[in-house]
Amino acid sequence: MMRDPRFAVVVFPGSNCDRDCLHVLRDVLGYPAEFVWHEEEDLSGFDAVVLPGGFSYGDYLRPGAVAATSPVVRAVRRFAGAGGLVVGICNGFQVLLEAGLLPGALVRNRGATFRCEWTTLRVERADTPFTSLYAPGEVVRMPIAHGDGRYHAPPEVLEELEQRGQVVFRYVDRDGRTTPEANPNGSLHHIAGLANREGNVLGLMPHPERCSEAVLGGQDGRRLFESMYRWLRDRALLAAGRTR
Amino acid sequence: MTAVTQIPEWEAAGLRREEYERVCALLGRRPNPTELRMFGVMWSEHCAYKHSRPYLKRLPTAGPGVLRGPGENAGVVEVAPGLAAALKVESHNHPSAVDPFHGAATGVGGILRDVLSMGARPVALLDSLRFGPPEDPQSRRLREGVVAGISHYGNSVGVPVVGGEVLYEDCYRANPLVNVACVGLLPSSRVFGSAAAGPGNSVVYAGARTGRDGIGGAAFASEQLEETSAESDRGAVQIGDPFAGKLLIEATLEALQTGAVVALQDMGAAGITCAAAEMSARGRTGMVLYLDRVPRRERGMTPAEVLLSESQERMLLVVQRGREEEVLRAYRRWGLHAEVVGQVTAEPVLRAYDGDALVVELPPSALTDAPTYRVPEQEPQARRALRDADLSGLPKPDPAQALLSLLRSPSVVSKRPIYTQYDHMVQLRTVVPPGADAAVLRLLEAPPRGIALSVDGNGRISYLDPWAGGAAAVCEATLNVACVGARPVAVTDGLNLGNPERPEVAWELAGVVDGIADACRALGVPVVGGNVSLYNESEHGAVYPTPVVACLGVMEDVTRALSTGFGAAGDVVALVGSDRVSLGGSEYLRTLHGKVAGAPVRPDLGLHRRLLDVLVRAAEEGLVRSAHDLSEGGLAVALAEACVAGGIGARCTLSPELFGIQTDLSLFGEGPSRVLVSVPPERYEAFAALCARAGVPLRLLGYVGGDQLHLRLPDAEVAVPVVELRSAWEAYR
Amino acid sequence: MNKRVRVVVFLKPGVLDAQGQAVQTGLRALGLEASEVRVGKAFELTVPEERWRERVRELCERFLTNPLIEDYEVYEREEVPTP
Amino acid sequence: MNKRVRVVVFLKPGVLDAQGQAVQTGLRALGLEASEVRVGKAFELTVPEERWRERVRELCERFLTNPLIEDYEVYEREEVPTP
Ligand SMILES: Nc1ncnc2c1ncn2[C@@H]1O[C@H](COP(=O)(O)OP(=O)(O)O)[C@@H](O)[C@H]1O
Ligand SMILES: [Mg+2]
Repeated sequence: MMRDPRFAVVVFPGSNCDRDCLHVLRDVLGYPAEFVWHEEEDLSGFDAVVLPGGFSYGDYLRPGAVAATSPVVRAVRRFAGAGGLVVGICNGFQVLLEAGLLPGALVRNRGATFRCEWTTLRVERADTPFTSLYAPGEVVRMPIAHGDGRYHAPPEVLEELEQRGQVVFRYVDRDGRTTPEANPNGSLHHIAGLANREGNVLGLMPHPERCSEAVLGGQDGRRLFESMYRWLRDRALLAAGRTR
Repeated sequence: MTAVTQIPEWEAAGLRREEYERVCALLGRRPNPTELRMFGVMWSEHCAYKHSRPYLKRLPTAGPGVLRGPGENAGVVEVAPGLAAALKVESHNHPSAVDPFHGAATGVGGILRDVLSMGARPVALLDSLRFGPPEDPQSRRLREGVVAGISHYGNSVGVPVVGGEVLYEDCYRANPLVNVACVGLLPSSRVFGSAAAGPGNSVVYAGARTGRDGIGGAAFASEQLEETSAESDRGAVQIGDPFAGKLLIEATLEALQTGAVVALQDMGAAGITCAAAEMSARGRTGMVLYLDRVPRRERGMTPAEVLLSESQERMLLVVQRGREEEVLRAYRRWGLHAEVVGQVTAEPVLRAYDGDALVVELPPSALTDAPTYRVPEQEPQARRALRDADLSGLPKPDPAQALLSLLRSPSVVSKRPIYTQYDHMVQLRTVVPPGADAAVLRLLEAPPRGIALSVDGNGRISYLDPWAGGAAAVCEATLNVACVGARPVAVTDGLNLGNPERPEVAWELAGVVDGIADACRALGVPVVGGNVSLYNESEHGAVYPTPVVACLGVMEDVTRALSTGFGAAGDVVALVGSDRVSLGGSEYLRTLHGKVAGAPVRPDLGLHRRLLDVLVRAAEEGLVRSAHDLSEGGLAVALAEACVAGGIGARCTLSPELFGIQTDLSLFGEGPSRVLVSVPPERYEAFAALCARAGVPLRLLGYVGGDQLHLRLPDAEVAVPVVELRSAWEAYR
Repeated sequence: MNKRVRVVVFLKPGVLDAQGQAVQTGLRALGLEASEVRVGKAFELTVPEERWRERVRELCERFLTNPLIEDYEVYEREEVPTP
Repeated sequence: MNKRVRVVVFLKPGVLDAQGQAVQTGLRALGLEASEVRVGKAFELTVPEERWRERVRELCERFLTNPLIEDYEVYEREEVPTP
């Protein structure tokens, strides 16, 4: 018998979107999902890991810097290396960068203040495990809430990212154009979300869990989790078919 | 050479001579220096409400859903079967004046812990702010620091800031006001308290370590003035650690789950002293504390320093004997310090040991029962003259230009640049975000139910007529909540005034409290807690008496929340509620004529109650599409805001029969209990019938549509494109 | 001529240094040896050379630091020609 | 013996220094003259004296700074006896 894909939601002591992510996965979507404490070193039994938003260990040095040294992130590194799905949202994205699981850095927003507001994004890649339920080039709405979300990388890294198609979400206006006003934090190349080369690790600043229910003003984030679920199921089905 | 005069010890501790004598009489001996310092802080205005307590007795505090009224760390009211909300407001004015960033941040931390002390998980914050005009760079700097501080703490702990207000007046230049309200949720059956019960139970210290923070900020520091002058400066600023604050929330909620916690309180002003004294006084017990078990951050702290430190992010708990380990484990799991530091005793005496030495031995009630004072109240002559000022014959500016100036005025402009600095979405409850009349949060525990929150106050009105200002704050907060469709169920108030020893301030205090009390009584909305901040004065004088009221409302179905902006072309635009307006204390008078004068309208509380009812019913029955209360700037500004929020124009006529011919008054006059609504034409009849049954006046103004706000007045016509209104209203400075 | 200066600001001894604590914890987690970690701020800026010490003091005391809780030190960097 | 060192960190020249810009704006608003303002971080910490330069370099590159976006400088403060 095939079991449902299981999601781990990592809890750092300063995570504050951990409960929100669990709510969406478990209560809204009905997926098996559990918290995993930051001291945990074992992620076996899980098929996907969510690194939620918040301020992992206070983030007084650089966001995500201390978290990148934690036991659970060591486990996440192994998990990702073995092909597991990992999504880092907001602070989770910062952690992935600090941990070297994704290239580049997130620095203070242009304007130097925290910004919490809705943004519009263009889905650049609809062929990843995280975005298969979006249409390529689709413009979606998702909220951001961060002080350090300006994506920065050296020119050669940026070029490589673009060439390999690792940019998954970009800040755009309603019409899908990359205008300066549509870029809420000054991210280079308007980058809002990014995958690793293998495509199984995604980091994004916007919060899909905040837009997974109509009553909260939009549901465009929901398909991200649904895409992951579907991808994991399909993979499991294939594997089951092969072994039969 | 003049002789060096010795400061008497009681004065150094911050007490008056009579107070010192009273302490000696209560104890039957002289207090030792440590004890004296404890009295100095506990009997300060901040801790003891010496000048305000007699007035606060006038507030109505009971109501059907009230589970805890004032007297605990926060009020608690039922919001759904089995689910309760704790709410409280707190000021951090002086700390914010000294260090806007840390002052405001620690204000947030403090109010979160008050709500946590009831056993509630904090789910929302609101900030009510007052500064000098933004043209003044110092004032702007204060504002930026305060907003950054609130943002720093609130965002990090993951409690959304869902609303607030910012107003500007010269009187707040040197003395900004920073009031923060917090709401938390908890099961009705599991409301915690702070009464230390059960002799033999353990006293547990939990949270961050103790340093010399906050010591010397108060007058008692002068005891050792020579060695510690640098230290005493330092004591004026406390630094918050939101990460530790977050850990404290999670660990405390986890500790409460064990069932081993008997009582708890945060260590705020006067630190361990206040927590230990209040908890034992409430429990009619005593406590013994072993100070060397208190986790410390600094070496060489004296017993008095440990007892009086105001280090942030600390709680004191009473835990069942034998179950300490369960509680300590919860805190340690979250990386916090937790130690058993003493026991509850049957004998009502607070004893503190430093090693083997007994350094404090006091009845807790002596510390908590400070004397109260009544200062003769006296309205200043000049104030009456100001209120009676003749406002006829003012020059009449062009109405369109006046409207644009008002939209640009700092108190009216969009506060978006402020509230986007706050995470207002975390916890996934925010259904109506900041920007509307009130925020709406869904109750995930009781869908589709929700709560609505707003905080309001108008210092100008309170200055001219304290009673009207107190009542108006209640009216505005309740009306904002009703404008989104929620029924107001409780308020918490913050009173910010000058030096209460002056008869003029005593008069203001009496007036604002009476105004709040009368309004709450008439509306049937209890006051479940509050905060008083006095001595808000600088060399430039006192601030306007500034009562702020945070209101909590309940709505059956969050999907029925009304919007602020006009929704659809063809909808009927109408004004519902009172017809009484005045230019007294108005934004128009201030912005266009540079005056703070005249008599504000005193609310008709009966009408206000009926109006609240009409709005809630209309929302529940889906009769109106939008509602927006009239506040600063009156009808014209409310119309403009509804156009901008909806991105659509409107065409209205202010007929002379209904609005008179004095157009500045009808456009910009202010008065309580007035709401602008838009109603789908096919529902208008039903809505009108509802208003008529309730005896609430309804005035048809015109229709939604077009891309400009078009107003036909008896003597003029005004037409301003919505884009122009928007760019004025977004001119944040 | 203009003056380029650097200002280094630390919290006064005894004032809660949450950042320092956090960094210390992080270093420990990595097995790196360091103690008594303090975290402060640094600024670099250019001021007119005339009375530059005084100018920098004013900048520090009115804006860059809160003298109640912070100490600062000023370092000369170099002289830069006014453009 | 131990070594007390100070580390000063600034963003690399090509990385937008949003805080530096904000401070510059703030200073201007107060009528204070300063230009090319940059905002960075400072650390003070104690390490064992033996191979201290190497140790500090490791601290900086593995943890205190992000070498992708930040440059740092190390200053000796003083020697402190091991307790
Ligand atoms: N300091 C603040 N923090 C958060 N939200 C704010 C603040 N100031 C104003 N707001 C929000 O902006 C909107 C307009 O505020 P205000 O003009 O005071 O409304 P009203 O006059 O209806 O009370 C409200 O939604 C309010 O919550
Ligand atoms: Mg309103």
